[in-house]
Amino acid sequence: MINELMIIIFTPLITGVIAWLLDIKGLREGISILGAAVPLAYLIQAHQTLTSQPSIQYSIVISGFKFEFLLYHLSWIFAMIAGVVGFAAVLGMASTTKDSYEWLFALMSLTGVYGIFLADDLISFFIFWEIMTFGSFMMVLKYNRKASLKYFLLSVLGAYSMLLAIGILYAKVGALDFTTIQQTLYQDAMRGVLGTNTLLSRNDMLLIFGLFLIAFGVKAGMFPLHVWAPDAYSETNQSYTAMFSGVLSKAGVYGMLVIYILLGTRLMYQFGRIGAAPKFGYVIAFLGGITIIVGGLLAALQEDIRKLFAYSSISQVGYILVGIGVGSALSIEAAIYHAISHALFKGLFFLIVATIVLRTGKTEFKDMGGLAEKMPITFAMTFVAILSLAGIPPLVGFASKWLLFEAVIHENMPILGGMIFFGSAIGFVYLIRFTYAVWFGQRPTDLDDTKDTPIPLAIAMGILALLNVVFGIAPGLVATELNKIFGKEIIKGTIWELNIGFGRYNGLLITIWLVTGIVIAGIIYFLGAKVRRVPVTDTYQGGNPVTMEYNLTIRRNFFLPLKETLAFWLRISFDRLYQDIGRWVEDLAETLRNYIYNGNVQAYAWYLAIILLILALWGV
Amino acid sequence: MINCIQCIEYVMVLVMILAAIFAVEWKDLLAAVVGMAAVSLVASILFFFLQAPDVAMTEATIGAAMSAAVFIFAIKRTQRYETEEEEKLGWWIRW
Amino acid sequence: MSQYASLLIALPLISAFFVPIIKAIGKKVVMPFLVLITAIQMGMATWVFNEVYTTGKPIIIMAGGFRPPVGINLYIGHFAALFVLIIAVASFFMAIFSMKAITVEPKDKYAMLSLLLMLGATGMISTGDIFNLFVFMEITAISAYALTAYNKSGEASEAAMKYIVLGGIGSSFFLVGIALIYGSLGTLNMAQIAQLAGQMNPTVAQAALAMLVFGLGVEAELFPLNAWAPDAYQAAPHPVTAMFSAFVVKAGLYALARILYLTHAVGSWGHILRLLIILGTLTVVIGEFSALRQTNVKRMFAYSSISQVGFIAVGFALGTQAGVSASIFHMVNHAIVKALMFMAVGYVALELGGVTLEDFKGLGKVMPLTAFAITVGAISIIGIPLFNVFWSKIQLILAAMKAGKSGVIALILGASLVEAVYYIRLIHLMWFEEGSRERTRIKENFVFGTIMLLLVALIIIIGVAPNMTWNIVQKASADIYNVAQYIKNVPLLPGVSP
Amino acid sequence: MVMKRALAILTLLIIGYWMASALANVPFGADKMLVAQYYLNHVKAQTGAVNAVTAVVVNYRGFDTLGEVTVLFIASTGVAALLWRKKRERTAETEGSIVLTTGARLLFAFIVLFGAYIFIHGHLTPGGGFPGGATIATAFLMLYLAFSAYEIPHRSFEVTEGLAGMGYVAVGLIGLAIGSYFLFDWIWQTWGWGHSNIGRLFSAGFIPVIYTIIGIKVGTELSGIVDSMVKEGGE
Amino acid sequence: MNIGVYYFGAISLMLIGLYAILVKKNLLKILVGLSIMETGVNLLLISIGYIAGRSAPILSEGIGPNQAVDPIPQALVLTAIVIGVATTALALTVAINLYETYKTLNIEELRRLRG
Repeated sequence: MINELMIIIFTPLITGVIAWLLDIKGLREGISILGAAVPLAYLIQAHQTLTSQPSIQYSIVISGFKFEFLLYHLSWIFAMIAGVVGFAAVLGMASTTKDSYEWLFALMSLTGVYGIFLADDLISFFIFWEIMTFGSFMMVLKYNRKASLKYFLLSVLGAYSMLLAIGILYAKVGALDFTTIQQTLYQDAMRGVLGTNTLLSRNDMLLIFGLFLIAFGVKAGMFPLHVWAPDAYSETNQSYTAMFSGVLSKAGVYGMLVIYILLGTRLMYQFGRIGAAPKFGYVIAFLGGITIIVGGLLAALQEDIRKLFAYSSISQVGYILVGIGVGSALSIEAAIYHAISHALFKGLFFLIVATIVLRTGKTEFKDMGGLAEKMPITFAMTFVAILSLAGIPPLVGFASKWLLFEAVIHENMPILGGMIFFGSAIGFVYLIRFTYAVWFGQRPTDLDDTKDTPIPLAIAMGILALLNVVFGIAPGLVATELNKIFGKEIIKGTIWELNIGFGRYNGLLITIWLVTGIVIAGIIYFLGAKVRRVPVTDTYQGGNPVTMEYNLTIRRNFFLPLKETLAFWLRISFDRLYQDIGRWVEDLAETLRNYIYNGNVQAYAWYLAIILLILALWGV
Repeated sequence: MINCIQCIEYVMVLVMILAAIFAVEWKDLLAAVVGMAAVSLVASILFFFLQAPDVAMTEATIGAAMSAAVFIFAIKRTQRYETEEEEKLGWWIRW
Repeated sequence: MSQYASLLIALPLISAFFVPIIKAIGKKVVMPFLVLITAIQMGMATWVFNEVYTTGKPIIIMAGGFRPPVGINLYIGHFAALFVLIIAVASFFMAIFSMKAITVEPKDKYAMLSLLLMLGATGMISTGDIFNLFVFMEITAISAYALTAYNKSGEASEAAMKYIVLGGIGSSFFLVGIALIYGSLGTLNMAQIAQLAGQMNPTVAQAALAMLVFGLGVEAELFPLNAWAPDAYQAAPHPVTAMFSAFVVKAGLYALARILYLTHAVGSWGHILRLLIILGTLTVVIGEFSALRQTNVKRMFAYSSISQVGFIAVGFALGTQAGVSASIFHMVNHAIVKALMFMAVGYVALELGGVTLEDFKGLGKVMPLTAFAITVGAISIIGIPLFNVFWSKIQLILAAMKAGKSGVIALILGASLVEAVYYIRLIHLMWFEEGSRERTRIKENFVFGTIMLLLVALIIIIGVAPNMTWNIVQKASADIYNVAQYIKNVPLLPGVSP
Repeated sequence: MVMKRALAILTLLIIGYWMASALANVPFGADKMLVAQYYLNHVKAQTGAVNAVTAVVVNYRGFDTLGEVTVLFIASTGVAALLWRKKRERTAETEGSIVLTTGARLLFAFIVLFGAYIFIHGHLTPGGGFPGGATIATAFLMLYLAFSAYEIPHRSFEVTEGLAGMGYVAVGLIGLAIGSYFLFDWIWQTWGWGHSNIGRLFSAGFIPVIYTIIGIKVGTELSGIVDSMVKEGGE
Repeated sequence: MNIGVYYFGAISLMLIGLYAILVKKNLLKILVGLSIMETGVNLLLISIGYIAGRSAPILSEGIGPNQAVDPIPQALVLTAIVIGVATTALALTVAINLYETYKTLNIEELRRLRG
């Protein structure tokens, strides 16, 4: 009955419930951290097991359904992401969470994520998907109803699309476990190649693919279903957002991979390829590319650091989608690599934001500045995170982006390559602002007695920062695990070096060069630097005169010109469109209700008469 | 082949239907109730014709008498005339 | 021994008749007496449940010792045993709740009427004779009319008036349906009707079935025959509303399903199923839409309840055993959840004096336990995993898949989406919004709190481990779906057949 | 308005045509009996009643009758509950004329007696508990009409009503205890009383007993309804 | 289509009753309609039970089992009549309560609960 997979999946939930019920300060934090640590420990232990056997299985029958769980290399990697980032986020929450409510739902969503990654049949996949959605939704609900409602509705829409797709599959295939579905669809594709009748028609496939795309696209924050993400990411406990953005969005990514695993062959047969990429994957990739651009541009326009990172997160997931969409083994590995690095650096970022919010209580650029002096540890972490996100070697962000770029270019997809490149560039744009406006410059007087990060948060950030550096310097660590997925050496090289045949990246070497460079620069700095005072009024704004309306500082409306340039495009808002649809439906519902239940018993009697009339005329 | 019993049946049913129509159409509710009681009474006679004396007795005592009495008490405590004016056009829109 | 199950009918009756006498002894005794009787009824129902599920055979009660179809028989099969238990438990809880929730005199009459409501629903579910079904339906309906109007306010009377007029039309046509069936078959016993259904004149069978479905549709709250329901739910005393939603409407639905499957040999059966699916769909859609912007929470729950009823009807109308199972599962879950929610709402109304959204603002701080109960119920109804309704919704969806009705799947999913909208608004309102009025925390009644927590626990237990309930439900559904077995189970007198 | 009436009439005509076309297949006056023939064949032996309707009502379909009694009980309870006021009194001003009052006094006993006769002889002649009880209620109704201050003894009527109801169920439960079936006719089938005098008063098992109970019950209930309806609530 | 006069009468009563419910605005009128409808149903049931040329099911002198009409519908109608009067009484009580509260019996005005 008790299996390590069960322990991995359910420990967070159980500890969450216990913490919630006990509700004793201090104890609940301890229990919850334990709840996040235990699965992580088991997962690390499972790495040993997986070297000797290909997978760990478990199945249980509930309510007539057979639930199957499977831990193999791919799910192990994703589960590890959840484990590490989840653990860090839970540590962070130990300092930012005020009541036990959040523990329950945060850990519930962690359970959900584990369940998704370990599920080996569609029904348990769906159930844990719902649990994850629900847990994270409750986290947002506490802070903001509108944001949470938007999140929940889109998520549930996604989940139900998934259920519908599962339903169609089940009706045709008659099974729900991954293995059978995969094999049946593979055979179906073969049948199609041989020219006999296929089990599923072209329209079926189109529908299933579309529904799955909606389902996973919502969770991953894919354009145009990303509208929930900025609000939901920003309107919750920021430590939790580390997990939300770092791990939960990976569930969507994992879902895309599941599409490949289950339907890949069949879809490929049905729709063919564009160039080297499968046509259906190209859809994913292209939407991912748009997501990169939209997310990046909007991130640059935000005035709120939480929103900034929320959009940035959307943009980064776009990379992963591009990688998955291109569909070569290398690009998928690159995508997973980027999923790992995104989880690491975005988790770190949100923990940093959590620290800032915790210590200053402010979230907007205009209220901040000069914090580097007051929060040196946090700033050090920020330094790592920024470098990693911007893709500067020797951090993990560079390694993954480089791989991705190489993979895309290798498949001759210049447009996607351009999108990725553009995304990186825009990344600098918003990061500059964050770097300067928050950490440097003049400090508002009310931030003078800001303290540095509390210890649990510091540990959490430390773990993530360390991994950022380690995986950057020694990318081979990740690459060997990735290679296990395909069972062959896609990315060759040593532990320090990635070698993909047409390019190589040596983390250690670059680190050595970089350290050397920094040392030289430091020597020069310390030898030649002189401190010079600069008057504060000495500012200019890109040639424009400063008025109160057009007062662009790095802390306020810094990218207003960009916004004005993009004004036409910004008017097109999917967010607003969805809201309008919602309002129409509600108005319609109200009219309908008032018209039908009008309170007049005679009208009601007429309804009865009409039904009788229908019965009489229809001849039932 | 219309014999006399059948004549009576026809007349009775006709009377009953007329009484029912009057019961529905009369503005004076007391009269309407009397009409309703008349329907019940005629019906109880028809029950006799249909060889159901038990039912006929029950209908006469309970269906006609008690029910009418209860109706009359209710009318006494409410209002005697149907005062609802004829409504304007477009009732189905004003719902 | 098994004939003693007829005490299920006899006990509430004799106790209801006993109330005037006990009132003469002392007015204070009446409500405890009600609780006592429902507790005994619960014990007996448990015994019957145990008996039926351990032996696996239905209990056939033959009134007067005449074998069916000569005498009326009660058929307490797997379904009836399950639902008699649910009825008894819900009545017991609501009886306890009534001790405080009923403030309007005369309480002794309330006790009688609620006992008879319970009796009526029990009888409807266990009877094996179609006219007896009508009688029990009328018992249920008339006591429901009286209980709806019990508060004697204008609104209560208005709701009761609507209920009476619509219910009256419905029951008249139901009786015509019975008359047609009797006229063409010469029997009223359900098992025999099922046996002979194929021999009926198709025109008569069509009309009779249509009228029976029409009559029961009023009781089972199918749109547009359900127009009385929101008003009655809103205006009735709070425990009564809970009982309406927990078992009165369920009894109607059961009768609908039973009659539907008994007559599946009738030629126009497919038509009726299609009609029912349409009506059920409309019920769901209109119900959910109406709940969407409702400001009166009790009414909102009423509409939500109606739309759940639509699901159940659709499940029955799928015409497969999986659909029936799913529907019954949903009935069980919905009974638990709605009993909880209406009780919680009633308790709020009792303490705060109103049930508008305004009153619910900041309820989490004023009455945390009640708010928690409502939250769990709402989450469950939306269909979140680990809560009970999720499983029944999933089973419904699977049943629809197997029956090849993907429209039904979309309906269920869309409705869940709408449910999410209004329930989440409510949850947020309760926990995270400040009420406009200053309120201090109310000390919540221990007994009510226990009941609510018990129901919450039930929701979560079924949600986490649905296996046991699912097995029970499957047996219950076989009871309805497997008509041949039903006919075999009823010991029909051999001499009486055409 | 005309439109609505026309629509209503059209709708109703269609419904009526539908019902008529269904009924056309249930021929009027034809023998459609199945279970009923069994009743007619065995009624005397099994129940001892001459009036088959009574036997059906009380014996074969006793459950229906129990339910029927319950329905009436609900109605009287419901009416009393809904018209309950703190203080209630009669508001009639004028006393009935001398003819009416004297007549009422005189007739009262006769009507009650007649009602009793109807329900006691239910197994022999048409009638039975329900018309009998209603007749008794008519007697009380007459008193209400004749005298402006008349009131039935409210409390004791309620108790009688309850006792009668309990009596009915108790008779059924005795059947359960003796003959192991609820509503079993233990007087006729177990004890075998009155087998020799079918067609006379002392026969037919528990039918007279039950009809007496029903008669009392219906009488008190209907009188109770009348009482509730007549009295108006004061402040 | 040949239906007997009794069926015709019964159906007519039902339709007239339903007509009152569908058209009349006065609550008491609607209840009169309901009552008439119930009478119609009762008549229908009894007519279904009638067998031409037979006598009442009272098996006293000289009437054998094959000479009586169907007793079951009669028993059913007994029940139905009582149920009908019970419903009527309750409905009238509700009407009285309504009138005392709102001083009207016009169902167009009795629409506090809606939407």
